[in-house]
Amino acid sequence: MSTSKFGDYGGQYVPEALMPAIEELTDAYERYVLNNEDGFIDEFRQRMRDFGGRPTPLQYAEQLSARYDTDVYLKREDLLHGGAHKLNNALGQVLLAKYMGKERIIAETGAGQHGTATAMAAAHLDMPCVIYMGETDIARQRPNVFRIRINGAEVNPVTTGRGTLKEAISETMRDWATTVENTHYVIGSVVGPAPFPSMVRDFQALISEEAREQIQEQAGTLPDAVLACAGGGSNTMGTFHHFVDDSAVDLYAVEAGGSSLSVDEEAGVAPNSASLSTGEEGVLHGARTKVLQDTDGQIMESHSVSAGLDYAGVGPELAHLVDSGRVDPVNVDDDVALEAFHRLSQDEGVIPALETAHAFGYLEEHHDELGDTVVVNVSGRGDKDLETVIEETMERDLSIAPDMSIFREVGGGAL
Amino acid sequence: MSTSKFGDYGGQYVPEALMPAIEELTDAYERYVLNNEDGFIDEFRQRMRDFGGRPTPLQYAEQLSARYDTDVYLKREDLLHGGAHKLNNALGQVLLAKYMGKERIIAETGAGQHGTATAMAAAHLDMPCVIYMGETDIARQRPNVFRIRINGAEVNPVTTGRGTLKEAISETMRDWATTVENTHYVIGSVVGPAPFPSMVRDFQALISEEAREQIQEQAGTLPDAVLACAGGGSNTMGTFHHFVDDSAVDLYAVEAGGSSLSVDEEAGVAPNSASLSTGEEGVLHGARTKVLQDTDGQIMESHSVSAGLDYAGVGPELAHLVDSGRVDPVNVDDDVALEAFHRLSQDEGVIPALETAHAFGYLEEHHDELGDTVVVNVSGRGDKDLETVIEETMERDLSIAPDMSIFREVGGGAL
Amino acid sequence: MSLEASFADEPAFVPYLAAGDPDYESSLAYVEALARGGADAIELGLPFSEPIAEGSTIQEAIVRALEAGMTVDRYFEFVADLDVDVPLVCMTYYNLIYQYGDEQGPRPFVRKAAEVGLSGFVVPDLPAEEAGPLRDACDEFGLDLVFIVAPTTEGERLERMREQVSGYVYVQARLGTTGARDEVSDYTERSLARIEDWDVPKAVGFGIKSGDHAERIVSAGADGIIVGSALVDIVAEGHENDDATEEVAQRLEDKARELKQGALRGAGDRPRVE
Amino acid sequence: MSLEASFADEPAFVPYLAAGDPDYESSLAYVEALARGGADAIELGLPFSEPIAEGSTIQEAIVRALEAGMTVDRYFEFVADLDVDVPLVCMTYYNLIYQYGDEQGPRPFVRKAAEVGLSGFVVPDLPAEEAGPLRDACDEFGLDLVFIVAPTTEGERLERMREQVSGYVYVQARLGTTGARDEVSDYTERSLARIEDWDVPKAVGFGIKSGDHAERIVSAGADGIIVGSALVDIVAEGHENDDATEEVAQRLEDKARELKQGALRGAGDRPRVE
Ligand SMILES: Cc1ncc(COP(=O)(O)O)c(C=O)c1O
Ligand SMILES: Cc1ncc(COP(=O)(O)O)c(C=O)c1O
Repeated sequence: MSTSKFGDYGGQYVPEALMPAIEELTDAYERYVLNNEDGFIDEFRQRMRDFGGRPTPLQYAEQLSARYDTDVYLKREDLLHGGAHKLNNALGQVLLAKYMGKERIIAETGAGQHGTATAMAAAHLDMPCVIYMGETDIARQRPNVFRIRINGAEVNPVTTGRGTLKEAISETMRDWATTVENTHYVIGSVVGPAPFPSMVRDFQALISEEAREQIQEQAGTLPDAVLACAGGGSNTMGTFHHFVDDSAVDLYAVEAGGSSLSVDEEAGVAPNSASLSTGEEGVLHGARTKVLQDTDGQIMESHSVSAGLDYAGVGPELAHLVDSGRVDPVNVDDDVALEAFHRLSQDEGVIPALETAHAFGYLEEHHDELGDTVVVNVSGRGDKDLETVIEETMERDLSIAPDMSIFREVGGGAL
Repeated sequence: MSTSKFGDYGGQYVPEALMPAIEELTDAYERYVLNNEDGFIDEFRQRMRDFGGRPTPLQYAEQLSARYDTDVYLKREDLLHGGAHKLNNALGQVLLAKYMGKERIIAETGAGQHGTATAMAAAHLDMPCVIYMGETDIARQRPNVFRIRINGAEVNPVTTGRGTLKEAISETMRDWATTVENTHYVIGSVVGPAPFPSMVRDFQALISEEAREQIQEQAGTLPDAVLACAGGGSNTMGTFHHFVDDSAVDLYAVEAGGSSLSVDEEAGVAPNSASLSTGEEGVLHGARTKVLQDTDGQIMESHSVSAGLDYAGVGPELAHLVDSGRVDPVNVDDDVALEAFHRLSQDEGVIPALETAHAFGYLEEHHDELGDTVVVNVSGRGDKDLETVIEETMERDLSIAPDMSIFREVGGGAL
Repeated sequence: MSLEASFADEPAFVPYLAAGDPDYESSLAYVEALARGGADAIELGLPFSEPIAEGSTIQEAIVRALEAGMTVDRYFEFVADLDVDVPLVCMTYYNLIYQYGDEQGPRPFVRKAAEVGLSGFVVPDLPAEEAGPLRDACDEFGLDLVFIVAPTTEGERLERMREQVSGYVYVQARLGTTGARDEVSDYTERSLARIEDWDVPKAVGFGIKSGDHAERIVSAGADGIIVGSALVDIVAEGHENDDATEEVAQRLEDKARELKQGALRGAGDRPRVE
Repeated sequence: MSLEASFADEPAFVPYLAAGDPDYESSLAYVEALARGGADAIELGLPFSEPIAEGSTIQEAIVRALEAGMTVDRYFEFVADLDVDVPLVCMTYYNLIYQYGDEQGPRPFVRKAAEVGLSGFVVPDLPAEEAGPLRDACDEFGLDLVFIVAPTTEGERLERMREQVSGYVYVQARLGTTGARDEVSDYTERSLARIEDWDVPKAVGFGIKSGDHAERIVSAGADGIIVGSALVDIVAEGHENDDATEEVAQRLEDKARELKQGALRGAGDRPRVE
């Protein structure tokens, strides 16, 4: 099927019990999403406008532009309801589930952003919703767990393994295998079996649809480069999609370099999440793609200071665009991302998600190679990352970071 | 001066040292804001669009509309950059300060929302910024203090008195009295000496300017009622302003009824912040207005579950509109606000600020008196209130609240 | 002995264990105990880090085995070290098969599997649509490729499996993942009816716990039963309680016998097809 | 004795204390000590909950007085209880004046103030533009209304104050709020020059700490000095250290004498205007 493969990547490597659901979804995707049957896409766009806050602005970044002597534009997905691009996908899928007559929504979440977006979309569309989340992540992502529960969704703690995203995905697939008949699984990025990678990309492509128009209106030209951070790759594909055919526009997928690009085979740990830059072809979570794995093919534990990039795979379409030379896979390490976080906050008054900060870290390091006009996707806001950033910043003693001794002065807490 | 009084309310009750600054500001207000000199208003609107995310949507609330058999529309100021209407004012004033040639920004903050918005605006416009905040508030509003610091602004802890908003306002006025020549004081609501109440209203009036157009486009009619919560009254005046001349549109300012409308004269405490409903004419922070005070004229300590409504005064124009019968002053207590918080989160997938929740509490209790079409301003998002809501909800054992035992199950924290 | 032959004379009992759970030596003993207990073929799990088709019982067995050092190479040694007389089926996920050796694709893995004496494969995340290369390699080295038919598998998909399946067909008795359940699922008979005319043996799995349960499944028409979680539970319990390996092995052997006897009873209840 | 008369013969020393700080009885003793030390008039603060024009020193004095139970009624009692021979000026914020009594506006407060023997008012948050009603009431009951001239006060605003001021004019020596500072502000001479031809006495305040400091201010042309924070500091320290009231009173008296002497020395340095 045309929407299921990207070169050799993609496919549907799932247990047989899920295949009918996948086929049903493929059919629904083609009818509603691709052919706007029953006005699905119209309703999706209208809800993204009224409930989600689209279009998001494309903002000229004055301080950064001056700093780099390059026109830098920010695509402000951080202003979307929920605080990240995640809602584009979550709302699209929950609405599709409604059109398909499903009665229940399940989703996995790691850092909690996708869980939050899905819970919001499900509340908005009045669908019961269960979010699977590793117990380790539950303990360290309290605010997002609160938000999910407050939106009325269940949080199902996953206690197997290390209790993080990988286990949560597996657990959600298990639920789905048992409940396929009435349940839709809202996957959180452009990963998983077909048609998820294409479908999630289409929902996220609102980003580049708007950005491409906005930049031409504001700058009078297409950009020389477009940057987006890449975890699973949904904000990335969403930001790139409508520029893919503009061959003069360079596309940079900025991955998490973590603390190092090297790998500890023995421990099964990659201290990064740079699947595009360093991963090998493999099969993970239903798709063939680039994967962080050991020589046996066991999936590595990935690492990044930003929880949302911390994933050992990546969307198959992105892997294909990298192999075909259309997308440049690049990465920056934790330190550079943290510095970029502070820089954007102080210079532009926009506190980015730590995921997003990676794209700005790359901008800082390579601005002179990017051309005259650059668009960077601000995939989310950083409110969720404040505690992490403070901790990680203090450990590193970064000079750019604001001093937090205010809390010592007033004796109000641990810092 | 025409912009300085609203009936008997308003005026400029400030120390002599501030009068020249107030006169300079009045002049700048008339030139730049009222007469768009040097294109000030054009630049303000453009920045509110590109940086702030305006226009914000007017969303038809399906579940609430069904529940109340009334068309309920949400004006989504929670989607504004920073998460509340506060940026309209903060950006307007910081930009004005720039036009005035000021080199430094100061502001007070209580819950931290106005401090955050001001810090963001100051970072965006590259102005040094100092936020005064009581030390008690610093300790209980950690995330907002983080945000302010991360945006590069100083936080100046106020240790006098009880270390809350009142003291922070006084302290900021003191700083201003010392530094008037190069400093602008960005006051956080439609309060303070003229021209602040008019100026802040004009910046916030973007809300009703948009909402009035949007409701006519979407509902084909003006609303029967417009609701907004009222602390100082800036989101209130912003939401009402362009409807004031539409005499068929009822305007409801929903105040915090706290735990009770009665007053403990002895302790100097009003367990509410319902200045419009129960306050008496008095002079506070530079203006004559309705004030919570004892018979001597000492200002009461106000109380509300929502920190942002917790203020003993209110904007003089709003006091005047109440006296003249144009605005209905109403209130709901803490319990009703908390329930409304959960209802909007679960039914619409919009987690409101606790301040905002008061307006929805009134809607729940009086929907059958409000007519067929109602606009409610969602003044901010509730991310900042999660911990408070959980605590207050557990104390009250509200049946509408989601159960948070998830944290007990995984043993991840205090709850 | 070929896989299909295991089903020839009487209903086959096909147990599953994860190789190396909870450690290499004990695991050898456990698998051998199952053979003694009457296994006609054994599905031997090669642990993969993301076992998306497994329920929590088997998932945890896989975690134990990985933590105890199981790798692909050790797995092949394990198979070579095993002293059993029944066909062994490698149950694993496609990525491990795909990555093995220098050559792209599944061929090196299958060659090696043939070398160490494995008889076939079950690969739960490899749908018939993607199975071509593995099928070809199996043909080249004379191994079987088992497919799982779910309660929801129908039409064209069923056809594609029928074309490729060999050894036996794994009939999933209910929706969901592996894991022992109390109720017999309603789907068994319907699923069996749907593939009635296939000429491979039909083994039913997912959720079989007891001899009685096995009896009912076989009397419903299955040519064999596949039992995983109920056996893994015994391994897990023994591990938790620090029980001696021989004791646990004995329990497994007893359980195997119970299940095999149940299957045999079930066969008595119905006319044999041949 | 009228306020203006206090400045007649020699440079006046006008101290400030918050009434009731840290408690009613001690505060009476402290105010009386200032009179003994040479005060020519006394600014007696009536504590208001939002003292926006005060620095932290006086703000904290106000908090102490309020916590010790000071109210408007107690303040009037306090004035009546005081055994001093110099004019007393009520320094407070407009809301307390405005709220007093049943009648709207400042009249009841002024009447009562006249009754208990106060001589005038300083109201830091009442600009000349809003002062009409209070000025009228003061005229009616024969009290003075002091205005504060800031370093930044000019032109039309200066004129409006000149029209309304009586008793003395309070010349704010520097920008900002009350509070003791080390440096003499640059603004004193310029501010005095600006109001040279006013016919009320000019008292300079904000930041005067010592006799030497007082001397310099007077030699720069002031008719009197106003000292607040430096005295409140003595009260605060005594309160913190739990010192006996008499001891603290003695310190205040000594400080008052030092300041008055400084002012007198300053007058010797320059030709008297009359
Ligand atoms: C703000 C933000 N950006 C980026 C990502 C990475 O996901 P993706 O690569 O699918 O956009 C996440 C994931 O949580 C996120 O929260
Ligand atoms: C979300 C929100 N709404 C309302 C208010 C109350 O302020 P105002 O009455 O000035 O709109 C605040 C103040 O912090 C706020 O944060």
